[in-house]
Amino acid sequence: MLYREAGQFKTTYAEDMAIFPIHQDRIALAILLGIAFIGVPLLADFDIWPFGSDYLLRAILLPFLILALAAIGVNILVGYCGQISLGSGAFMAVGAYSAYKLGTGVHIPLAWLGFAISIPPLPVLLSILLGGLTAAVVGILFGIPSLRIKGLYLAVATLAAQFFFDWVFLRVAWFTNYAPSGSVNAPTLDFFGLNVGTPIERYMLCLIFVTVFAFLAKNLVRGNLGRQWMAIRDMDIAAELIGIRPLYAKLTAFAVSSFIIGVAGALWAFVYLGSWEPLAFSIERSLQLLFMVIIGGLGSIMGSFIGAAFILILPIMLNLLPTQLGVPLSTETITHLEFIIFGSLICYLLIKEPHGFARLISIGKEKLRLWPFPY
Amino acid sequence: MPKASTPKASTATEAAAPFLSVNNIEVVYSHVILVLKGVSLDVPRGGIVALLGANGAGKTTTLKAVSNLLHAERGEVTKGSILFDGVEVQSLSPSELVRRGCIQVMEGRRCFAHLTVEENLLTGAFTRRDGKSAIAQDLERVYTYFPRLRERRGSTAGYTSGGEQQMCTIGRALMSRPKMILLDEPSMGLAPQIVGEIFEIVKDLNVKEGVSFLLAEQNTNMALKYASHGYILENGRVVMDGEARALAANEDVKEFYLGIAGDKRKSFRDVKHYKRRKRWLA
Amino acid sequence: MGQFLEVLIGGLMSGVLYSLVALGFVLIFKASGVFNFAQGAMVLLAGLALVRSLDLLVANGFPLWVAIVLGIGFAAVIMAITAWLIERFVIGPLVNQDGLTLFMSTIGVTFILEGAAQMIFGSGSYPLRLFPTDAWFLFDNLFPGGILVNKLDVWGGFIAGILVAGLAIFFQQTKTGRALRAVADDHMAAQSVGIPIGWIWFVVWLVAGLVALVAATVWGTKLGVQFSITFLALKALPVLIIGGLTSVPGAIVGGLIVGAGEKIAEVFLGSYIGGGIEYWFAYVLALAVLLVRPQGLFGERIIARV
Amino acid sequence: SPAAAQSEQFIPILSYRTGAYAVNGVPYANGVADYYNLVNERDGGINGVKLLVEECETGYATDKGVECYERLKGKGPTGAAFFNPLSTGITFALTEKTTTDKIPIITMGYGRSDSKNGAVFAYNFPLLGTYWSAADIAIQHIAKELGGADKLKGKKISLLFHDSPYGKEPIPMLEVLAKKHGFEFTPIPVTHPGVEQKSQWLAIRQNRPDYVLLWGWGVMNGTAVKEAAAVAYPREKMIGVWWSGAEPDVTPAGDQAAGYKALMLQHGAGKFPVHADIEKYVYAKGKGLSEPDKVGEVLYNRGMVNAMLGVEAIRKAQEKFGKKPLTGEQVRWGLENLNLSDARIKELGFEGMLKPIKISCSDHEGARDGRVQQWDGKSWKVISDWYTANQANTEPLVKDVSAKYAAEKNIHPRDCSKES
Amino acid sequence: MRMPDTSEILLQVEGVSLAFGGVKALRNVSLDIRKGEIRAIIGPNGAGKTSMLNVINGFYHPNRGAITFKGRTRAQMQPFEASRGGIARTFQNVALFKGMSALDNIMAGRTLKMRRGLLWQMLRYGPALAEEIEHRHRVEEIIDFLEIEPIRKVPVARLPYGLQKRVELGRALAMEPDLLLLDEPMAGMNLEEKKDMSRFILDVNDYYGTTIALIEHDMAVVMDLSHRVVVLDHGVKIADGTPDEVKKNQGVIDAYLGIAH
Ligand SMILES: Nc1ncnc2c1ncn2[C@@H]1O[C@H](COP(=O)(O)OP(=O)(O)OP(=O)(O)O)[C@@H](O)[C@H]1O
Ligand SMILES: Nc1ncnc2c1ncn2[C@@H]1O[C@H](COP(=O)(O)OP(=O)(O)OP(=O)(O)O)[C@@H](O)[C@H]1O
Ligand SMILES: [Mg+2]
Ligand SMILES: [Mg+2]
Repeated sequence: MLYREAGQFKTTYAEDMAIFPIHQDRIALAILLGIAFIGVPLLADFDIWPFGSDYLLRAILLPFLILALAAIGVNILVGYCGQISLGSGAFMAVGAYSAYKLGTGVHIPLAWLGFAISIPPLPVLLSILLGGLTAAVVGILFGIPSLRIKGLYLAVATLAAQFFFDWVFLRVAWFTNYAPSGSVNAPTLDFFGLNVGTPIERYMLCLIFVTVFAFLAKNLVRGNLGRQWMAIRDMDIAAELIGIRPLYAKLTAFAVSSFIIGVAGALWAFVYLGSWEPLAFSIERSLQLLFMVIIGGLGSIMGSFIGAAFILILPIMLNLLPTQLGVPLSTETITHLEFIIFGSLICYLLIKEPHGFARLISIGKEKLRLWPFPY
Repeated sequence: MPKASTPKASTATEAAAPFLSVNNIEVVYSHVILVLKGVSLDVPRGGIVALLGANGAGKTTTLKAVSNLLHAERGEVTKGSILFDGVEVQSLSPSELVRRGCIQVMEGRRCFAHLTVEENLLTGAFTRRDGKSAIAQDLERVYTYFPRLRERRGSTAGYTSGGEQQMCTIGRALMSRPKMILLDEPSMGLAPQIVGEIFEIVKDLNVKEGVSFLLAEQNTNMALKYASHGYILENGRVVMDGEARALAANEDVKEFYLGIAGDKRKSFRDVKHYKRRKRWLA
Repeated sequence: MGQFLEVLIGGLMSGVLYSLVALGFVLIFKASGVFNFAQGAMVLLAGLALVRSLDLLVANGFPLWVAIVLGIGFAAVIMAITAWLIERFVIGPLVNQDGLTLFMSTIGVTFILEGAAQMIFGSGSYPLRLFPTDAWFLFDNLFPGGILVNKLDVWGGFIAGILVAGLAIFFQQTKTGRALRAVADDHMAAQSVGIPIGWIWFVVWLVAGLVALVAATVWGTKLGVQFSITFLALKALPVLIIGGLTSVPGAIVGGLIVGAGEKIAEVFLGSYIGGGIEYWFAYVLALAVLLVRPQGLFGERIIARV
Repeated sequence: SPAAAQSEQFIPILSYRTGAYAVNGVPYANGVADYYNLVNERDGGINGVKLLVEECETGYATDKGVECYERLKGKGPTGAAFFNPLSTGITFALTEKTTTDKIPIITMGYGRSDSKNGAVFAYNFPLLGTYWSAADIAIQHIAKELGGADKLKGKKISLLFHDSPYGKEPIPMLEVLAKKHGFEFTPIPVTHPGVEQKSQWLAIRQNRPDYVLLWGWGVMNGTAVKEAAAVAYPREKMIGVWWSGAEPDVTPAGDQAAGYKALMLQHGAGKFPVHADIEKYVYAKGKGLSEPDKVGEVLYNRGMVNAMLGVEAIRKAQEKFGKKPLTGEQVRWGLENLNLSDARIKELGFEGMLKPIKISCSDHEGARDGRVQQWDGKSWKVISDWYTANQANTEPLVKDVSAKYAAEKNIHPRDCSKES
Repeated sequence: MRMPDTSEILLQVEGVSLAFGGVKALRNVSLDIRKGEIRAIIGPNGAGKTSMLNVINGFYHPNRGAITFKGRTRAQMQPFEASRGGIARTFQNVALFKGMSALDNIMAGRTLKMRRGLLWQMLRYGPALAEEIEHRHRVEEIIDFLEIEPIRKVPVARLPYGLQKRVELGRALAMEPDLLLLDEPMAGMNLEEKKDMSRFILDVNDYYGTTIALIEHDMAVVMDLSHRVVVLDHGVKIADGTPDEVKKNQGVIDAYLGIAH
């Protein structure tokens, strides 16, 4: 089928402003969602390779979905609002640890006031969402400097959040319920009495989260707030002079972004790792998320998914390939080669298309439209 | 692409090969956006050639193709060739081109924002090897051309006014002692008497030092007054070309580019108010 | 008092060692507007090239000083090749792209360098002993136990001082220095006035590579040359932004501030709140400085004009 | 061929040959892989069941470790026999998964100390010693050097630790011991990866603790030893845990490390009868992974011991389940019933490296003995006799913490008296 | 030429001085803008014209002087006060939001008029969608008016300079301002385009009654369009009056025009 808009007339603005105004895009999305929501569970159910083994679900799809969600959050801040952040790992951690605290019961003895704050263990879903909310509050706090600090200076400054929270969760035993090693275990995943335990259940859970948030995020970025963010990103002075308040725009971006990242952090901890330590949310995680959005395409929700896939899955493929092909290489060599090839692919991709996969796709679509003429 | 429809400038009086010749080039941005659809033009040695045309016609693109700056914008010349002084431009780096005497003044006041005005001017002399005093002399000359720059020589270029930045970019190009200048909208944002001065400088350099010019300009009036030749670009194609005087006399040019109908300039207040309203959606 | 002085001096000195790494960042940023994530990997590569060739030469019976000269020469050549490759295949084709894209490409370079360096030179820990690592104990008549000053730190400070003086003069006083700053402002305009950015970038990456080599000699002596040396980049970042991304002397001043600040905080404050605070403290310090001066102490002002 | 694969026992190796901890990860992984190779080459496998080994690089990162685990757990005809995560972080992350998947994890000399309690942690085997045992042994040695446990009173002992679950594990034990013996205990964290320790050592120089315990990994160890030299803290007063007592930890410091002491996880460096086999069956055939002169280094040997215990567990399990590839659950039984006597150890060629080990349902540690070695500038020398961790000290903590875990996870501890 | 039917003063700048270090951009300049008029500000390069606009809409804060807008006097404007009060502008160096389409750029101009909160926008349902559509209608009118329908979905970075200026005008119009500040709206345009632009400016002025302050170097345009002209030179006001008066002023001819027009 050809990719043509011709003949697709819009008769209302609402239609013109739909998420995917083009028919073919809608079909593609429907197919994708169909595969994700129905195809994968079916395949897994019938043990069809490679879905039969847990590996694909647990070690690839699960982290992919969760990190894609986090990447959407990062993309809102970095891609849409132009505030480069290297503190995403910290916001994931905030989400994870506050969800943990809320899920296991909070007790703050205020001895000098003569009473204590006690919150009983909350249901998992609620604690995950509240974990996101806590992350949003922290995000706003660490977003305040962005009113003054810009660009790379801001990026480095956000590392303050990263290292500070690494330290807090390591040092303040209260957050880990005084576990001797500082490593904590997620509460059992009980959703309205439904225990989410098997890989496929976990997958579905994450898929629902990701889909919902992706749609909400997409709505936001193409609405008024999204335009404000992008205006701040592209030309902050002009934005201010046409009546956009930088304070509001930047802080909402920090809040929304951190909320999503926080939820992703809670999912990462609860659903993927099950048991974790602050190192799970280290600076490497922050960098990884940033890579995802740059490679995927700044300012593109779709790009966040592709970026996540590229950064997360490609190295695994590269790592698997020699064993699959039976090339006799030592693990050491394989890993070093993996680094070299992965790095080269990043460079190659950027040279081909400096704006990442999202742009590559939109150019591809443009080509399709022109097809069979080259221009 | 209809090369035939764009006959080459036929100033056959000049036997020598043109200093710059652009032959039927096609330029594509980002692999999909076709902007120039077969543009050909010549600049004779010591000539001033004007490149005219509406917004988006492709003037800037043509100049960038000549100075080989397109790839930095993800554009490429997919067809045709450009010869500067007999050498294929594509085979030279931008800096080599400057060294050989071909420099572009980019549109949009591209100063080095963090450098002072004087430092900006001095970067223009980067390729020169003829010693400090010669450079100092030229600096002096630029300051004579643009006294306003002398006043602001120590200021950070990013904070100077639009016109000052424009002078700065032009002055910077002059500092390289070029043989051929590709001037992109030199008059933009300059006060009327400075515009006049710029064209005087162009003439001056052309007459005294034999510098050739390819001039992309919206101020058709001025451009055709000073140029020997003109090309009119529309939608990536040369639609008309010829001697400047002949062009200026052409009725269409008069009407569309010079705004002279009959022989009187029309007031901007009396622009026709015909409505081209077409409803897009019901 | 004695302890405070000792911590202060030790901190200042450590800070200068961070500056050695930060300098490499500054160089490349100043000359191309690229935030070079690969600086840490370059330190590793330079260090490995040096130490491995050194070991080989010594094992083959060369006298130590000959081996050192040859080894440094070899490492320099490696850095030159690296600079050439990076310019030719990565940064060159990305001219005129925005900062984040260039930053990402240096991340690609980081992966390549880390993989290649370890594949070629090995991924072990290799001792390097170019400078003394013991300490002086000054003023032991004034303070019990004296004030400890590490000789390696003094060497590092000395070298950093020379580097900074040289580079500062280069940037402010020479034509090439001016051209570099022009390139950082606007790649395309720089090309249009005839600055050969390819060559310029090669030179800059080479100089950054050599600075990395110097850093590797000092840090390699301190830690042994091994992968962990790449983490120094994280210690250099707060230094970098306190001083200002574009300021060579700023790298030193930033180093002094970060070094002194974090060590004093760790020793005198850390013990009350559990310790291990110096990592984030350096960044919080940087954040505080930026809130007052968003472009760092000596960085170029961020131009805002319409 | 598929037919052959049907009769192979699959064993995964999680290793890290790159990244910050490669320096220590490489020799260890070499020891592990070489030993499996030896079993195949020399004995043709375990009772004829060949070992099929695959390595997966974790880079010491938890999520990579989890990925490796998922990738390898189902391989081979019966799935992975057991896992050696070689990282405390990965161990924590895998503990729950392995219980569900019924695959034991062997964490020899590391991991979670409370997992000694097999009643709660059915699938965790912190063989040969946990960090709590290590802490107890270290204090025993200090007491001995001081001339008696009573001399500990009023002494200052600092713990310089890697700021991660690994480094933090011994703290509760040391706090217990400090209270018991009356010494002053100060934990001093070093942020990962530990390239910068000046403030910690300047503080130590001022505070002058009588002993510094070192709980480092990777570059942190060497740097600590060097910084100690720089501030002239006597190396003799430093005692490292067994992960801080290998060659890479001291060689960067050269002479400055002379005098530095470290615990031994029973074994140290050196060559024993088994090494002759390794040379003959593995290296002579060009199948060895290590540089030959590194065979016999501390971490290499530890890798070998680790591999050997796994192999013996499989052998034990084969006694019950038959000479065929076994599932993780079956191997778990073998581990829990592993009993290596002096004679058997001698037979295996590990005489002099190990003491007897006997694992049971309630004791997944199996043995808790250690010695102390000292670096003389060129090599490690054993300087102490055997210590056995005092269970009276460790057991209450084990009970406490594992009970808490059981409650959190809704685990009903097995009744060990009923296990065979 | 039809003069605006009111002489009510919309904006009064009084004795404003502005200096940057040693550079005195404005020296004690006073000027007024009457409701409904087109007021031109001209002067040589670096005279302080742009700075004057910047003072008016609060991007620069004058060292001395006061600004009275809609009857309220302040020592300085704040950008948000200015925009909320109904001052919109275009910029000398096009300051569009490069990564957004022309449509989004103009929609962004309506930020101040949109009310729905984050949660509604997130759902993009009900009132939020209605609001979005309502504003889209207004924006489409502007697009229609400026005749830029074909490019509404093109990222503005790709547009040629002239169209970018038009989009920028559209963005300013979307704010439905009372006072529109135009900084060289016709620079870099050819005659045809200048005519279009003139028509837009006149229409805005006529139909919506928007007051306009215009900086432009094309004297023909300035003289034809504006009701009153103020001339700055080196930060000093050297003339103020009708185009005809200004044209004849010798000081203006010397400092700026060069030749009498
Ligand atoms: N980097 C680019 N990517 C895609 N399209 C581009 C790019 N640069 C220019 N174009 C397109 O190429 C066409 C010609 O642009 P060009 O800048 O050459 O026009 P121009 O004649 O100089 O116009 P102006 O008078 O406005 O400066 C325009 O339609 C523009 O949209
Ligand atoms: N932020 C600033 N910092 C320093 N100097 C400035 C700043 N803004 C303006 N100036 C200076 O003030 C003077 C007036 O600048 P302005 O931009 O107002 O001129 P202009 O009249 O708009 O000129 P043009 O017609 O060239 O645009 C100039 O000399 C300029 O360099
Ligand atoms: Mg142009
Ligand atoms: Mg101006």
